[in-house]
Amino acid sequence: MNAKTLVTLDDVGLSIGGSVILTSAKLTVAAGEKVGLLGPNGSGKTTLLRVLATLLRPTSGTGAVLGAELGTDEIYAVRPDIVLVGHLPGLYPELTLGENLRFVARLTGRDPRRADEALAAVGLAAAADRRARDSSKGMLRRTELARALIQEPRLLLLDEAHAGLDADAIGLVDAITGRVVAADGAALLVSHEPDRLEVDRSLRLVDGSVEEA
Amino acid sequence: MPFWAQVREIARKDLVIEIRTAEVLLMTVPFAAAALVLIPFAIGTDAPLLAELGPGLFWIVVLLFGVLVILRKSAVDEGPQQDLVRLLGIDPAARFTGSTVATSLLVLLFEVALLPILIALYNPDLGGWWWMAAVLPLVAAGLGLLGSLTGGVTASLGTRTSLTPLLIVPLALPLLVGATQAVESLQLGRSILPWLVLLAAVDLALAVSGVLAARPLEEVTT
Amino acid sequence: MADLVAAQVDNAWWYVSAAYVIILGGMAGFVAVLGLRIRRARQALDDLR
Amino acid sequence: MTQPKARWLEITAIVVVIAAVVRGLTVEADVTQGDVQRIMYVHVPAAWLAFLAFGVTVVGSVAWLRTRRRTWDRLAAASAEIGVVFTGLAILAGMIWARPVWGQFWTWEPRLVTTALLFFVYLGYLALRRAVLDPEQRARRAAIMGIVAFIQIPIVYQSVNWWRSLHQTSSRNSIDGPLRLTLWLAVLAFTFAYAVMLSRRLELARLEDELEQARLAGTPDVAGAAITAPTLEGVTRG
Repeated sequence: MNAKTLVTLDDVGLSIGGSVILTSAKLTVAAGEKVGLLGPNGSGKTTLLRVLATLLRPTSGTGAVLGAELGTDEIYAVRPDIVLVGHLPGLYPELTLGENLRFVARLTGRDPRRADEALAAVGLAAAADRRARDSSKGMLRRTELARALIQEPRLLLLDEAHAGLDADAIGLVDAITGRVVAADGAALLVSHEPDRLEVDRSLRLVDGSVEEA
Repeated sequence: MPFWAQVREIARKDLVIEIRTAEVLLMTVPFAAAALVLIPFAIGTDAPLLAELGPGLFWIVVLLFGVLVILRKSAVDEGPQQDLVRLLGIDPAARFTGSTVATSLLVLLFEVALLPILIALYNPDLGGWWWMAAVLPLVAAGLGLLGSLTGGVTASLGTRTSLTPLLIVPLALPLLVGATQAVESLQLGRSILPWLVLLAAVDLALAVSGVLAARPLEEVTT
Repeated sequence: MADLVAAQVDNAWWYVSAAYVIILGGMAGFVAVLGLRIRRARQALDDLR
Repeated sequence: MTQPKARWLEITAIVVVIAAVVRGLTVEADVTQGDVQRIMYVHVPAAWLAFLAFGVTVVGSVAWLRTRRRTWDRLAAASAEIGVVFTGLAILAGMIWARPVWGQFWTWEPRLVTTALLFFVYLGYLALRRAVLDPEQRARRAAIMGIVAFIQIPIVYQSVNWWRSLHQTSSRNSIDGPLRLTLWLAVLAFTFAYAVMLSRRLELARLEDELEQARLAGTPDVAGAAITAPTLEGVTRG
């Protein structure tokens, strides 16, 4: 594997509970790349992101993420370097936005004070003590982007990258993916609005396999 | 991050969430207390009888209603929160231990909250009551461990709330035996030690299986 | 003490046959049900092909 | 249909079981307990085979966690189901024996209580299996539960033992000579019966897996196939 290759999937198939999600996904992402992922509703984009996040084991084929072979115990070591922002917020509703981020910071060995900086950076300095359950969808989304600022991942996976974000926040997505890419990481963005994506190249997920768009 | 620091983070997160929803304190404790009030209506309100049965009833209420503490919402991460915790790279054993510590503390709180109600209503013999300081935590730890194990196995299943009690209750028998016999030996003036050893042995066996099962348990919902 | 009671049981054979019937019948019944389920599964498989 | 090997196994099992039953019913009566003792020749082996079956479930569970091969999960499941059947039968036979000997169907005797609890533990195990649809997930959850349950068994047993004990310590001590031989023959017969059940249950599991796969192969429903581009043309206006 090329040293600068962060993600490879080779003929990865995946079925869950009898339904086939991926048939033979082939994919390579190099360091410094910003890749868009397109595809119709229900085509398995979210599932593909979870495979890349090492959360789902492929049922066939092989793949490696950040040098860790999928389906082996190597994945545990690279997980802290991956940030997945799903379309449901990975936040505890009963905790405040600040507490949620401090939880992440402490567990990944970052300084918890960075939580406040990151919240300020995404324009939520005044909302740090607000419970996640009382926050709007856009605020939750911004908080999750703040999580990427704290963790500084080598692989950033954004599902529905622009969903629920206003014009300011869309600029934020570009800024944060830009930071990841500049630090020799890679970003994968799922979107329904290809023209809003500022990416190096786009992939399309059709019939369980990946094509260049 | 060191193992025990991770454990502390997870346990603290669980407890903060639990304090804010107050599920155990405001719902489960009153429910169990109501059961303690109701039982004499079924078995009679004869004072010596109640004093004799009291301790046994206490433990059976702790076991059966304690299942509700185990099943509380903050006990298992599901969906995006689970993805988050897994991606933070936490040692699965630390996660298991952390949520077990939280559950055990809540079961202990539950026991301590019920104890005065039992004493007031049933007027049991309080000889050697200080031994409770050892018995209550040992039982709480056992139930917490059993809860994390079975709760992990049934995570995100539709039938979780009915399946988990079925898995817990038969396996909780040694805890029930240890707790009730400890109290009884106190009253009969016998040694309580064998029963404490039994409770500790149960806790140890469950802890070992939990730590060994932690990694496969974590992959359960993928 | 239990054994003294047992020695005086006069309808012992009734209990013995009940136990044998239940255990042997239970095992045979289980095997038969398995056979039935196997046959049904085979049939379903043939129908699919 | 049945493979010749399985056929031979079944014939042998039937022969041995018949031999054991005949021997159990005709051997001289026990000195102290009389004819009721004959129930032991089916009750004890049923209980032993239940333990053996649950032991095989643990082996299957551990092996699945190590190799992730479907066969091991099928072995664990099949053996647990048979174990539950044997446990239920052993309890029933034990109760029938207890009625004349102890004067009641149920006593709070350690081995009885432990066996009854085992019955519920493995009912829970089977319920857990039924509750999970995805085979991989089912295998994983069941494997963990199978191991945890088995680790708990000796503790459950020991705790009930401490709690109260009025059972004869071991049935083997009270019988000797021809009676003991009868018991061993019965154990052998039940082991053959277990082997027959296991091979049938495994065959069924294999067929069910095949069936599941055949159904999937019939409809290659890749994700997204259920959704097509929306068209409003077919929609009539009211």
